[in-house]
Amino acid sequence: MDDYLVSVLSNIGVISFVALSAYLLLLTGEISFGQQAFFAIGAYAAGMATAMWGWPLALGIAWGAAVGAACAVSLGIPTLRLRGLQFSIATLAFAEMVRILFELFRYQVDIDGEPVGPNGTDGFRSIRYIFDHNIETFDFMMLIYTMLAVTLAGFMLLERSRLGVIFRMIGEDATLASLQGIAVARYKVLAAGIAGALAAVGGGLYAHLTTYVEPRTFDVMLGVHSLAYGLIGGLGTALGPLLGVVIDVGLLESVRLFAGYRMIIFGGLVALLLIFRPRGLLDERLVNRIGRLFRNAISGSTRTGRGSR
Amino acid sequence: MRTIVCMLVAVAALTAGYPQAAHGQVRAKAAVTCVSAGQVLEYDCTIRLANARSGEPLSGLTVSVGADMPSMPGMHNVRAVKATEQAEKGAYKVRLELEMHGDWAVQIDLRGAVRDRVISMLRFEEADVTDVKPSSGRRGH
Amino acid sequence: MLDLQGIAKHFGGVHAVDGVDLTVKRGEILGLIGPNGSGKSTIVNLVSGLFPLTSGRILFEGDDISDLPSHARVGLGIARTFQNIRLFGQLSVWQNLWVAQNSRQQRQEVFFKRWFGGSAGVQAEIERTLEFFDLAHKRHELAANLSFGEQRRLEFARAISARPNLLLLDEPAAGMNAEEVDQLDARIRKMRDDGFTVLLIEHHVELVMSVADRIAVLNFGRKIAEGPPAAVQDDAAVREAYLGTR
Amino acid sequence: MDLLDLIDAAQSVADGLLFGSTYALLGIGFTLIFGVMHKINLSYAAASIGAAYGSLLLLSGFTAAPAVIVFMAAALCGGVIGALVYFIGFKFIPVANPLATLMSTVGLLLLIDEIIVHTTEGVPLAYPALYSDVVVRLGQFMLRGDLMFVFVLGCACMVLFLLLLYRTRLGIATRAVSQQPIASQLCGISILQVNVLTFVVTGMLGGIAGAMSGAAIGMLSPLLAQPLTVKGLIVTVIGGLGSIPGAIIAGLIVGALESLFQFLRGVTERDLYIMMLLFAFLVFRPGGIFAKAPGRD
Repeated sequence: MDDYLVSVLSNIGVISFVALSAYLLLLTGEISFGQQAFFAIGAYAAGMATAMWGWPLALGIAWGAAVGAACAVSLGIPTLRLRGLQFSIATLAFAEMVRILFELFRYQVDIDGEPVGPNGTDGFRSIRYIFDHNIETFDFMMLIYTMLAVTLAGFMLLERSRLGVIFRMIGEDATLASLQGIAVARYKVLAAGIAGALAAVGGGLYAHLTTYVEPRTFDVMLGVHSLAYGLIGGLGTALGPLLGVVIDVGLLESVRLFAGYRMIIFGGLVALLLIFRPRGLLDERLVNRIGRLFRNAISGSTRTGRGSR
Repeated sequence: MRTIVCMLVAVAALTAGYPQAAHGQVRAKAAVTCVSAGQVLEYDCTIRLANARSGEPLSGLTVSVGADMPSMPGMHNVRAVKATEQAEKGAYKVRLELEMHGDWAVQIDLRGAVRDRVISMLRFEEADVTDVKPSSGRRGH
Repeated sequence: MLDLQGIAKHFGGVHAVDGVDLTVKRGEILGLIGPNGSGKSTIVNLVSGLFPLTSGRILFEGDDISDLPSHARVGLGIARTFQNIRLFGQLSVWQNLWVAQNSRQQRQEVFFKRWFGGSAGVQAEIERTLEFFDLAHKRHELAANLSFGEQRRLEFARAISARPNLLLLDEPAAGMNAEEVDQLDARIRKMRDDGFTVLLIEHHVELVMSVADRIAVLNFGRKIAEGPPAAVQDDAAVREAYLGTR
Repeated sequence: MDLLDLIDAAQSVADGLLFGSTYALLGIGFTLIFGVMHKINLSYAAASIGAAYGSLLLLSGFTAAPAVIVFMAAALCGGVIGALVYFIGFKFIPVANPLATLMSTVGLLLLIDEIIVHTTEGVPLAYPALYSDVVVRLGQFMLRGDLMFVFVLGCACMVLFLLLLYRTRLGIATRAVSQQPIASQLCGISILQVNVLTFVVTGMLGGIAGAMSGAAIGMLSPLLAQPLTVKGLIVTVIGGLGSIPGAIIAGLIVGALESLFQFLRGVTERDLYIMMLLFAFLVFRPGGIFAKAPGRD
């Protein structure tokens, strides 16, 4: 496989995690401009674990996810009681705080005669796990996609479960949900925690993919993009944000259809798409309609099956 | 509780099957100098590769050079270009076509006798290219 | 069963509810009527916990629930409907009913059944409710795609699904035609026979007079009359509130 | 801390206060749009910078246009961009979906920013600074002429704007729409007209703010859009969403504090403390400095 294709596909895979993370919060009706903070936390935590402490990759990423989830929960508890817009701005403030803290964060150890570790605005270089362990970029891409597939399967399960229904209820009308006996605050914190862990997994993978991270990688634009993916792709299913990522990173950026004008197209696309499909391309109605087609096909075939008996 | 146990088992299984670090591997370092190639946003870069520990030049490698903007992760992923080896030992030359001025992470992938990736942070401006100095804040007010 | 003791709710200078005592007995249908702005809906909102009381106490089965959050009150068995329909439009009819099923019985289900699809008992109960409200054929439809009448029935069905001890109906007949009101009348009677306790808030006086066991009348946030329908109908204060001073 | 340090600190507070008038103007813009539409227009600061760029474009034919003309051109461009933003990002988007408008304005933010990057190739442009050679000295203490000019201009704009809002028919209509949209429609106020005019007026205000920040910093860069958006949001939140006097005072406070933090702790930590201030306000006092008692619903 072409190196370039591998790198683009790896990017799509990694960004998908942040997009899914923002999507999960969108389901519960919260617009977070701060998911990039957990992406950053995951990247630094996982990078430190493998590059500085010599942990294995899986453990490093799991550790990153745990730290991300813990931070997300502790952010969620004071902020999730805020009303929509205020929550968005609070997450924005938090994410900027995290980014600036990483700009101030210096902690290096000596490995093989070279200082390794986060170094303020210079970032965190030589997270060389995949080179030290001779993992091919293609194999790493497969790892990313395996984890993405697991995550997607989790989302599919979530959509069919009571928890998914509860998230959607809270997203549509939190007051009404609480009048169905749902402890809204608890579920929102749960969603924030899962979303934080997801973004952190993406960050851990990203750090090992590029071998370096620096604080400005995690500025507001990353969070804004990840929100936009869900809105372009649609809020009806977890495939929506993935579609958004593919449209943006895959089509607009990599195919170079519009060369350097990609961001203009992207911005315009977001603005215009929302006029015609406010809940994205794959919205609930479309998903419901497709689901009905499937059901009809299945029930149709069983009916004919019965008839022939 | 059951979920936690399952997760621990999964993590343990994943860690067990992991490759061990191949120590004593050659690590590369690179010195990159770029000059404008006449056209706007086109730059000629010379890369001098050396063994990070012994400092002796690394020649005979397949070198491909890509670039990414750290401020927009995964967004401006410039297609990697093959660098051509020069007469000077350990020196490679490449022409980069970027999309905008600003800070780029030049990503040098080595294949062959040494497999490694070296990142070099450069600020590409209209007139010249400079190393990104440590802790250079990009904002005033 | 439900005991309101001198409850009051002030919004700034507006005394929406101003010291009301009211008791709903187990198994009865209590009708609550009054002119526009008399505080009926505010009482429902206070009982379901949408906003805190200014003063007074709310007792449910003898326990003070004044400070409980609304989801906990649902857990105790207080369910309600809304004057203007509120449904989860992006969820299917079935999903709307499924999560509303939050009774103690469901909490005892095993983990997997509880979170994925529900046990046979739960499914059967949802089917029964769907049949009762004539919604079975719309099971997989998104609630937003239903007609107005169907949405009203779904809202009602959802409130029933919680198997509430006390059901608060906030103007269920609003926007209904005569035929639909008759159906509603029949359903409310059926529910009383099934052992539900109902607090019915209604504008449609005929409906209230027909189904309620007792009626309380509010005006300007205060209770001005209470008693059997016939007695209330003849009450001078009530006539004055509705018709103005003669 | 000895006297010299104290004077330096006071100096930086004064500088910040003067520059804070820019934030105050941005805050007013955010607030007014929030008041009328109940939505945040995230593209506002980018549009302001865009307007400042636009003024350079408009005047590119003339060499050394006088300052007044530059600012008027910026206001003009701001008004035009404001109207465009309304039609693209607000007019046709369902009112019931607050998320959609938020994202559409983010889309516009990206759009405007990227158009600037493309037309200028990301190179910062010099912006005419005014009265930069004037310095008022009071012993050790001095006031920079360009910042004073910015401050005076900012105050003049605010006064004009408040007069417009409280003394003209348009202003009364705007306030009516923000408080009682349906009732004001019944009184014969055209919501479309009021909305468009609100965006034009706030756009002009933004254009001036953009030109002011360009003049105070001495250059324009597309990189300004993002920090200015964040500052505008901070000012709007700290001022209490929807309160115009709150926005003005918060703008000045944020400007002063920012400058003081920078003096005491450096650029990087300055932003950290500002963000912490915003976060603390949101968590402990979400209603802003002039929080009102919660009303009905």
